[in-house]
Amino acid sequence: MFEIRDLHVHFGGIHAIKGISLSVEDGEIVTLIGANGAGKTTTLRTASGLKAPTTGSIWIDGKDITKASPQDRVKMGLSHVPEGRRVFPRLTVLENLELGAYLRRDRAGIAADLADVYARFPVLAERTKQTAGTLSGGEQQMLAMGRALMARPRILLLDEPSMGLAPLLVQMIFDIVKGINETGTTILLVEQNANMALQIAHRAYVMETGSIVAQGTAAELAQTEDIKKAYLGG
Amino acid sequence: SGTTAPSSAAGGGAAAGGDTVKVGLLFELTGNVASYGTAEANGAKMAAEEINAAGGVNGKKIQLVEYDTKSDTAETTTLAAKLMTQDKVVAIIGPATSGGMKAQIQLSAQNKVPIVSGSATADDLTVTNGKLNEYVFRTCFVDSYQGTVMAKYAASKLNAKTAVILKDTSSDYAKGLADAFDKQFKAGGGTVAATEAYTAKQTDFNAVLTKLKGQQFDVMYVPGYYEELGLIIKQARALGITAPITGGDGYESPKLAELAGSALTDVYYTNHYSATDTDPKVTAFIDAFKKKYNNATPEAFHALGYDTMKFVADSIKRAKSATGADVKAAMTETKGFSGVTGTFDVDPATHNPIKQATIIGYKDGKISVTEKFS
Amino acid sequence: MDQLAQQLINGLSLGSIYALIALGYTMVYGIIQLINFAHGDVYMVGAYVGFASMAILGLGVFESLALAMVTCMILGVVIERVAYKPLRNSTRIAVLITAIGVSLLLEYVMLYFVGAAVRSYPPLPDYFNAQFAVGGVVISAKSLIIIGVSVALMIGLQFIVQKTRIGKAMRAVSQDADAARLMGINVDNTISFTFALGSALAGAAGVLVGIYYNTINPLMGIMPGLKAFVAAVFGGIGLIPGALIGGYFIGVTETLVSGYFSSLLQDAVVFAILILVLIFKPAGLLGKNVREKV
Amino acid sequence: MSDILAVEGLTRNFGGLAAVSNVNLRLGTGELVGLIGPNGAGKTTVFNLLTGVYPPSAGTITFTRQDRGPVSIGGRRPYAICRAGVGRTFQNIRLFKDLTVLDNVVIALQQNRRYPLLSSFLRLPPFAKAEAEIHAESLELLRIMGLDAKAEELARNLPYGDQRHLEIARALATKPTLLLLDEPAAGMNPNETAQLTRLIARLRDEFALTILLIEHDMSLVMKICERIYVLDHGVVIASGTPAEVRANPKVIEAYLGEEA
Amino acid sequence: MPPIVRTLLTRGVPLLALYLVVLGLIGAGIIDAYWMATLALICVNIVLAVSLNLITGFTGQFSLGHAGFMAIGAYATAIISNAVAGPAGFLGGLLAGGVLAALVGFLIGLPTLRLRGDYLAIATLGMAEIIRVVFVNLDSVTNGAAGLTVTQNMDWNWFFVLTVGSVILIRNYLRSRQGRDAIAVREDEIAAESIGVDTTRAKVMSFTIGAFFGGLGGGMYASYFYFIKPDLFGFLKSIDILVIVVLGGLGSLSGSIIAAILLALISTLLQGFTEIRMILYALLLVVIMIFRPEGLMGSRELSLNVFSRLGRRRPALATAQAAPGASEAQGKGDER
Ligand SMILES: Nc1ncnc2c1ncn2[C@@H]1O[C@H](COP(=O)(O)OP(=O)(O)OP(=O)(O)O)[C@@H](O)[C@H]1O
Ligand SMILES: Nc1ncnc2c1ncn2[C@@H]1O[C@H](COP(=O)(O)OP(=O)(O)OP(=O)(O)O)[C@@H](O)[C@H]1O
Ligand SMILES: [Mg+2]
Ligand SMILES: [Mg+2]
Repeated sequence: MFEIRDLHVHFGGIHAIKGISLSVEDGEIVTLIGANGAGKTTTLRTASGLKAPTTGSIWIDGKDITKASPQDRVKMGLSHVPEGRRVFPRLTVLENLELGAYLRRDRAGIAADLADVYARFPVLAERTKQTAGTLSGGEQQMLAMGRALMARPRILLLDEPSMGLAPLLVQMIFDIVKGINETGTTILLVEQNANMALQIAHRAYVMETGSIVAQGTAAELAQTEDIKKAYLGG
Repeated sequence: SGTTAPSSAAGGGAAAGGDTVKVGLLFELTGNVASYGTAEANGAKMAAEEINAAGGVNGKKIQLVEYDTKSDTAETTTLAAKLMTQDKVVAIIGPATSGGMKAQIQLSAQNKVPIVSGSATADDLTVTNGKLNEYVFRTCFVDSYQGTVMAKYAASKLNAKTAVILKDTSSDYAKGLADAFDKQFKAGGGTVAATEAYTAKQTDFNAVLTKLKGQQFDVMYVPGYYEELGLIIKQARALGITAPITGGDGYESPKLAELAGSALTDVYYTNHYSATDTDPKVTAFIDAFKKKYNNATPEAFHALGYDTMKFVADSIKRAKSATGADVKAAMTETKGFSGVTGTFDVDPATHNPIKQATIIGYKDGKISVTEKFS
Repeated sequence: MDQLAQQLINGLSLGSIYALIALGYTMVYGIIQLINFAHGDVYMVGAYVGFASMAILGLGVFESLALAMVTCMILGVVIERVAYKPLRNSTRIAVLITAIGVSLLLEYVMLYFVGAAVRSYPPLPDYFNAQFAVGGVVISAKSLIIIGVSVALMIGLQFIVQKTRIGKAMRAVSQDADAARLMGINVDNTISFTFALGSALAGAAGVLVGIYYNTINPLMGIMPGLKAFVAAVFGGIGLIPGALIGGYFIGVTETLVSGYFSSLLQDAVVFAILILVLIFKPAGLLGKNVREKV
Repeated sequence: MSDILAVEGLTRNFGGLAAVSNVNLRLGTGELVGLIGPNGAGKTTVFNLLTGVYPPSAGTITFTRQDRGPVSIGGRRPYAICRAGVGRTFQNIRLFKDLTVLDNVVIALQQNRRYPLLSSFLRLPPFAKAEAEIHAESLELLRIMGLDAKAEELARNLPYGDQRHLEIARALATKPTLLLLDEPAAGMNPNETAQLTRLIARLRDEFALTILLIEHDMSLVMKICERIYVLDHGVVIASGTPAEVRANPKVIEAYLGEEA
Repeated sequence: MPPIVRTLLTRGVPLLALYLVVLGLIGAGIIDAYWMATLALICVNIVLAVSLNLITGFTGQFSLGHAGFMAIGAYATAIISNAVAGPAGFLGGLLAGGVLAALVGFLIGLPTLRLRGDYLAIATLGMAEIIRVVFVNLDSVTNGAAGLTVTQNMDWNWFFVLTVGSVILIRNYLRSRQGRDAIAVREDEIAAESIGVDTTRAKVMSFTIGAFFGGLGGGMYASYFYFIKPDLFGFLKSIDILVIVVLGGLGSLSGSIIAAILLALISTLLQGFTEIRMILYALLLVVIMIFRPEGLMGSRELSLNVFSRLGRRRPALATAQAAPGASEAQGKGDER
C-alpha cells in the first residue's frame, strides 16, 4: 500500500539518498535499520512531504503522491512521528493531542481515541495541562506517538521511537507498536535498536550511506552474520 | 566635468557661456520635515517656471538642480557640496529648516555660493557669534521678531495680562518664537503662568491641555506648525479652554481650518501675507498655484519658496555677473523687493529681510482679522 | 480630582489607540516571531482608504471601516506572500530588515502619490462628536467608541487564537512549522490568515484614529507603530491581553507624565519604566519567563 | 579515597511538581557511577542542579578538589561550577553547530588560559603565546578523541556519533575532575554503543576523572559502572553495585522490566 | 619571516596603498568636496556598522539603540571640540565621546543584557530614546532641539586612521579568547555557560566595546558634518546602521564594510531620482533581502591578506536569530 521508487534526495551538494526503492504492504511492520547518517530520517521526511526529492516517486494505495503536500498525505492516512519527537513545546499535552486530530471532524471518534491514547500512556493522562516542552524525554516520546495516533492513521512512519527511553518503556513502546499494527495500521519503523526492531517487524531493509544494501524478512536478516556484526552488536 | 581643480575654481562658477543659469534646490523631500520642505520646493519650482516662461533672467533660462536631503544633515552637507562643486550652481535655495541651513554655512563661504532659505528662522543663522555669515540669506522673519510682535499684540489688542506658552520642542523655530514672546510679554508687564511643551508628530495633546486648563490665563501662545496646531486648537476647545490661542507663521495653511474645523475661533497668528489679501500680486499667485496644483490653496511655505526663487532670480538679474560672489553682493544690496509675502529690504548687517508682520485672526473657522502690526 | 479623572480618561483613549495597533502586531509576532515593522504602515494605508472612501466615494463610516479592513487584509496577505514568504527559512533579522524595507516602501509610495501634507477626515455624523460632561470631566463619544472597540477586539482575538481550530493551528505553526505540517495543517495558509487578521485590525485602527484625531499623513504609522510595539513587549509580546494592557499602560503613563511632570519627559519616562519592568519581568507584564529545558 | 561530590537533601520543585526530592549522593574520587531511572524520574534535573542550570529549592552540593578543598557549588552560576571542575554533556546535543570542530574545543579550553583584554586588542606577546598553546592543546585533545582529521569541519556537518564525541571532547577541554554524561549512547546502535563504552572507561583513566553518567542502555551501564543510583519520581529508590541493582525488585518494577 | 613583519607586509601594504591613492586623488582634485563628504559618510558608517556587528552579529545581542551611542559620541565631541580649539580638543572629544558611550553602554548593558532577543531590542531602543530626550532637554549644554554647530576637524588622514584602527581593533578582539567567548554566547548561551564562559561578562564586554566605537563613530560624524541635533540620532538612525550590518552579513566585518560602501554608492546613484529615490531604495532593500537573506557576505570574511585564501569561512550566526521554535525542537538532528 506504500511504496518508494528509485528515490534520490540531495541537500545542496550532498547526495543523501541514492536511488532507494522500498515497499510496505497492507498490515505489515517493515523496519528500516542502518548506521547514523545512513539516510533513514531523510527517507521518512521525504515520504511525509517535509523534504522534496530530487527524483523518484512515492505511492500510497497505487496513487502517486510525490507532489502532494504534507497535509494531503495526512488526509490520505499517512502519519509521521518525526525524529526528536517535535512536540509543540508551549502547548499543553492535551492541545498537542488535539492537534493530532486536526483534520478530523468526528467528535465522538476523537474523544474515543483520546481515551484510548490515555489508556495506552497513563503518564499523559496525569499531565494533560503540563506544557509539552517541560516533559521528560520519554514523556515527550509518548506524547508524539499519542499525537500521531490521534490522526487514526492507516500508515504510520516512526522515526526511532525508542530513543532515550527507559528499558521498561522501550519494551512497552515496541509492544504498543505491535499493538497498533495489530489493530490494522501499517507501519514503517526506523530504529537504531535493531535487535528489538527485527523482533517485531515482518520485513526489514538495511540502509548504508544512502542506499539499501540488504533486505528480507526480519527473521532472515537477524540471522545474517554481516548484519549481526554491524548493527546488532554481536 | 572636472578638468580644472573644482575646489579652487568653484567660485560659484556659472554654467559658463551656456544659455542657462543653474540654481540648486536642496530641500527635505523625505524624512521628518518633508511636508515643509516639499511645499517650499514646489513654490520655488512654480516661480522658476514663471520666470522661464517670461524669458528667464538676463536672457538665460533658470535650470533647477534638485536634491533631497532626507531631513538629514550629513546628506545636506554632502549634497550642498555636490551642488557647489560639481553642478556649479550660482545659488542654493533651501533647506527649509535652520538646522539644514547650518549644515552648509561653511561650504557656502568656502565655495562662494550664496544659500537662501525661505523658512529658516533661527536668529543665529545669518549672524553667528556676532559674525555675519556672508553667503547666508533668508526671506522670512527671524524667530525673535514674530515672538515679539505677538507678545505686543496680545498685550495691547487682546488685553492679556497672563499668558501660558505651549511650544513644540522638536523644532528650533518654535523655541525661538517662544523665547522671544516670553521676554517681550514679561517686559510689557505681563506674567507667563506656565510653559509647557509637545513634540512634532504628536496627535494627542489632551494631557498637557488638561494640565493647562487648571491655570488661569488670558492668552495661550503656541508657536508651532499647523499640523499639530489644528489638533491642539480642536482638543483645547473640546476640553473647554476658551482663551485666545496665538502663534506664528507656522499656522498658515488651509489645513489649519480643515483640521480644527469650527473650533478655529479666537486664534491669532503673525504671518507674512494673507491668502485673503487683495493685493494683485497675491491673488495672481494664488490663482496660478490653484491652477498648477489641483485647486489647492497655497500655504506659507509655498509662498515663501516662491518668493525665495523670485528673490534669487532678481538678484541674479542685478548682479554684475552670474557668479556666486556677485550674486551675493546683489542680494546684500536688495531694496524694496516685492513678493507675495511682503515687500522687504535686505539688512546688510544681518542679511535678514526687513518686513512687516500681518496679524491674522480667525472666528468660527473664518478669517476675521487681517492687520499689519509691529 | 477632576483633573486626575480627566487625565485618566485621556490616557485610556490614547492607550486604546496603541492597543488597537499593538493587537495586530502581537498576533503576527506570536505566530511567526516577526516584528512586522510594516504593521504601522498598513495602519496608515487603512487610514487613507477610510479617508478616500468617505471623502471621495462618499460612503458612510461603517462602510468605510469595512472597506479599509478588507483592503488592508488583502494588502497584508500580499506583503506576506511576496516579501516574507521567500524568507521563511532565513534568520529573523533578515525578515526584520525586509519588513523595514516594506515599511519604507509603503511610506514612500504613499508619499509619492498623496504628498507629504496632512489631510483631515471629512465631518462625521453627530453621534461621533457628542460630548458628555461629568462634573468637570469631559468625555467624548469618540473616546468611548475607541476604548470599547479595543476591548472588544482583544476579546475576539483572544477567542480566535485560544479556542478555535484555526487558532490552535496558528499556535502550532508558531512553535514548530514542520511538526504542524505533519498534523495536516496548511502552514502557508495559516500564516496568511494571521496576516489577514492582523492587517484587517490595523486597517480598522487606521480609520478609527482618522476619526478620532481627524488627521492623517503618510508617515503617521511610524510613531504609533513603534509605541504599539513597545506596548506589545511591555505586556508580554505574543500575548493578546498583554497588548491591551501594555497599550493602556503606556497611554496612561504618557498622559500622567505630561499632566503632572513635563511632557518633554514623557517618552523618556515611558521607556525608563519599560526598561525597569523588563529587568524585573524579563518577558513583559503578563509573559512567563519560561527557561529552556536542557 | 575521599569523596569528590557530596549531595545532601537535594530538592527541586517545578510548580507543584517535585522533580527531585531529598536526594543524597556521594561520589568517591575516580569512581564511575551510573544514574538510572525511568523517564521523568529527575535524572537530568539532578545534572542541571549539579551544574547550576537551575538553583536547588533545597539541599547542599559540596564539591571537593584535592588541590582546593571542599566548596559548596549549589546555586552558583554554571560557568563558575564548570571552572571549579565539573564538566558535562547534554541529553540533547548542544554543540556550537556553526563553529568548526576545533573552535568548539578551543572555546572550552581557553577558559583556563587567560590573557588580558589589551593583549587581545593589540596582539601583544601574551596573546600570541597563549593562542599558540590553546591551539596545540586543542588539537591534541581532538586527536585523543579521534576527531583531529575533522578539526576544520563545521560541527553541524559531523555524523551524529562524532557530534557526541565532540561534546565529550569539549567537556574534557574544560579540565574537569568530575564529568557528567547525560545519555551519551542515545541514538547509537549496539555496535557504536560498545565502542563508546570502551572509550568512557579509557577516558576516566587517562584524564583521572570521576564520572557520573545517565544512561538507559543497560549494556553500557552494567558493563562499566562501579556503582549505580536509581532514581524514581525524584527519589533515590536504590543504590549499589550493578549486580545489586539489577536484582532489586523495586528497580525491576519501576525501571528494568522483566526482560533485563 | 617573523609574523609581525608578515602581517605588516600582507595587510599594511594594501592599506598604505589605499591611503596614498586616496590622498593622491584628493590632491589631484578628482575627489572633490562632494566625494570627500561621501567618503566621510562611508567611514562613519563603517565604524558604526562594524561596532554594531560586534554586538549583534558576533555576540548575538539584538540591539536597536546604536544611534544612542552615536549621539553621546557626537555631542561629547562637539561640545569639547567647540570649547577647546585645535587637535587636543577634537581628539580629546572623540576619546571622551567613546568612553562616555562605553560607560553608558556598560551601565545599561549590565541589567538589560539578561534579556533575550526582542526584549533586549526594545530595551536598547528605549535607551537610545532616553538619551535623545535627555539631549533635547539639556538645553544649556546641547542647545536642545536647535542643535549645535561644530567645527570641521576631520580630514582624510583622520578618517583613515580612525576607521582602519577601529576595524583592526575590533577584528583583533573577535579573534581573541574574549571574542570567541562572545561568539560562543551567540551560538548557544547554555552550552557556553556549561563550559565555563561567563556569559554576562562576555555580553557586557562586547556591548561596552561596541558602544565605545559607536560613540567614536558619532564623534567622527560630528567632526565632519558641521551640525548636529538630537533628532538625527533617532530610532531610524539605529535602523539605518542595522540595515548596513544585515545587508553586509551578520558576523562578517568585511561584509559591513562592503555594505557601507555599497549603500553609499546606491545613494549616490539614486540622488538623481529625487522623487522616487526612497521608493527605489526600499524596493532594493526588499529585493536584496529576498535574494540574499544571509547578507552579501553571509558570515564569511574577505581577507586583505593577498597571500591567504580568499573568503575564509568564519562562524555563522545561528541561535540568536533562529526561530525560538527551532531551538526548542528537541532531538538530535537539526532538521532545518
Ligand atoms: N538538513 C540537512 N542538510 C544537509 N545535510 C543533511 C540534512 N539532513 C540530513 N543530511 C545528511 O543526509 C544524510 C542522511 O541523514 P539522516 O538524518 O537521514 O540519517 P539517519 O539515517 O536518520 O541517521 P541517524 O541514525 O543519525 O538518525 C547524512 O549524511 C546527513 O548529514
Ligand atoms: N523546566 C521545567 N519545568 C517544569 N517541569 C520540568 C522542568 N524540567 C523538568 N521538569 C519535569 O521534571 C521531571 C524530571 O525531568 P527530567 O528531565 O529530570 O527527567 P529524566 O529523568 O532526565 O528523564 P529522561 O530519562 O526521560 O530524560 C519531569 O517530569 C519533567 O516534566
Ligand atoms: Mg535519523
Ligand atoms: Mg533526561
